[in-house]
Amino acid sequence: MTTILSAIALFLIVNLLATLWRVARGPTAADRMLAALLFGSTGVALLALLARLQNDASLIDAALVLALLAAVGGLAFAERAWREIRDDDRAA
Amino acid sequence: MILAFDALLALGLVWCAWRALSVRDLTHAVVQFVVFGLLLALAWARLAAPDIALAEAAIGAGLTGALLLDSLRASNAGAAPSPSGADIAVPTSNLAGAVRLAVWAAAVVVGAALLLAIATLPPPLIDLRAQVAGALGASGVSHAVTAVLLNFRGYDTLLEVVVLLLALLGLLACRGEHDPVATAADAPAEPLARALSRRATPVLTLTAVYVLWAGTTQPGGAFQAAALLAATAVLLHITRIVPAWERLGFARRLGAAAGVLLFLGIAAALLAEGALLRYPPAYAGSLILLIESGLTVSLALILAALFLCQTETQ
Amino acid sequence: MTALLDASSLVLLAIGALFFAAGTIGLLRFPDVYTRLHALAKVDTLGLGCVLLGLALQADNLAQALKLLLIWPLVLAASATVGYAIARRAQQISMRPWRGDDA
Amino acid sequence: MSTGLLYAAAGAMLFVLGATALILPLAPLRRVLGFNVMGSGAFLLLVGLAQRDGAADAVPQAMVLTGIVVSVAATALALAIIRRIAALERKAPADD
Repeated sequence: MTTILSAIALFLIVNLLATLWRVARGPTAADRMLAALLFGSTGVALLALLARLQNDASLIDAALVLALLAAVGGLAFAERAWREIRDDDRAA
Repeated sequence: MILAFDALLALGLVWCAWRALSVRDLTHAVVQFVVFGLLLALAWARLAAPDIALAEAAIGAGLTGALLLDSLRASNAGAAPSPSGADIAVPTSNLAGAVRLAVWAAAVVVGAALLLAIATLPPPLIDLRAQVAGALGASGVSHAVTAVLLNFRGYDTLLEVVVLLLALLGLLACRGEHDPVATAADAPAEPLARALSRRATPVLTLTAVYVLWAGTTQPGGAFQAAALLAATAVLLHITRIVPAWERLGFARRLGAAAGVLLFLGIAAALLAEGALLRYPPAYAGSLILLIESGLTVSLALILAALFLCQTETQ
Repeated sequence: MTALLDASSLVLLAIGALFFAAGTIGLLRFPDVYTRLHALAKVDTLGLGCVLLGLALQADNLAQALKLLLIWPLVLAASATVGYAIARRAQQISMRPWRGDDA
Repeated sequence: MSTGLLYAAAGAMLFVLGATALILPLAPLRRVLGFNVMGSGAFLLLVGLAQRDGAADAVPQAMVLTGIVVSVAATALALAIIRRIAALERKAPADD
């Protein structure tokens, strides 16, 4: 069981790192923010998975907190930060 | 398999930090930093530090990210960005280029030295874990991190809250007389978002109480609970249910200081008993819970004020 | 009984992971913000839901299982609201939806 | 290589990256990010090194917990200062 759970955790983190491509490419700020939101959901799943894997139930609390606050960043972005459409630069 | 997980996570951390510090666009940089915070919470989970993972989840997702995103409005406002909002400085002369090169060379040397030092570090001389485990029984709580925070090194925590109060004073001091606070007068908030934050508030508050209560026996405690409460205030503020704090009135100031005062009062009372912050074992558990409750209220107010008292730069 | 629980838990975890992958691919491949939002919603609803349900089946006690299952509706509400807010804001600042590759 | 050591190494690199961003002449907001990255690196280093033999250690964990809260307060203060500077610059744009 542990092996399978580790494999799923590994699979999810590969997913997570793949979304970094969208953060890097944009092109608009909203695209990057969507990737960050996906990061949040995957983070919740991973914390819950690690709770099982490491036998540490308090990580479920961390997942719960992350889930509760998932909206704050997204709403701060939509209500406060995102003002205009700009194709952000692609330069690294 | 889990080693591959750790390696990928560590690589992701370094990559996100590098991108956040090097990409040209500031919005991009901030989003990259928010992502970095989420990865960090996972790293703390892997390091068997659920207390920190909990705090990082609450602070990274609820406070730092929102603060930085909110500041972007200041940086991006107007067609011509102000000099302080201007983006990454491009080397304008050969000299500036040389300085950059020198700084980076120094960074590489320091980094290599640090890695070498880590690899060759001798084993520790003092075993703190055994000491903590040995004293845990008399600390009044069964969770080691809480025992360290509020009993073994209580004075550290006391002074740390004073530092937070100082940060709040500094923030209030650098508000100009005539700067309006963030009134968020522009577009009204989405009704759906308002409805969500109204319904989320009791759940968030309840979770904060649970996290505070849990702290005596398992990961949790005043810091995480306060971060949750402050994030609730931020959520309510973003959705324009709670207006910005134009001025920090007497009640809020008293609330922000109450935790320190309570902590100091108990410390002073214990001084009469013998030593600073050495709780009598019989009352230790109750005293710690009392201090933690006071700290939660004060820390939540301080952290919320750090967001809600920011001035509008529009 | 335990074997059955474990098996269904694994199936759910695998389905959840698949939805995560689908969402990630959607986020990477779809052409604009509106369509990418669509991909994101699948992850929050089905991906996370299946993973949490799968983990709840393996939980040590009922409280743990309920806590895991509590996370799901919270994320649902948050993701629906944030998705709506971002789409609305995109519309307000006149971001044009993708109409095909002719542009 | 233990988990603690791995994250300690990552923390060392984060520390160097953040410190470099703090030294270089960058936009103020970027320096705030650099400061935060530097702090996170120090925290990872602290806990990772203490746990390089694999077992959890409550003392550095407690210290880092307070450190995280202090660093968010420092970030808020820094952002307030940045906003103040921007406001002053808008009031007196002819000075430079």
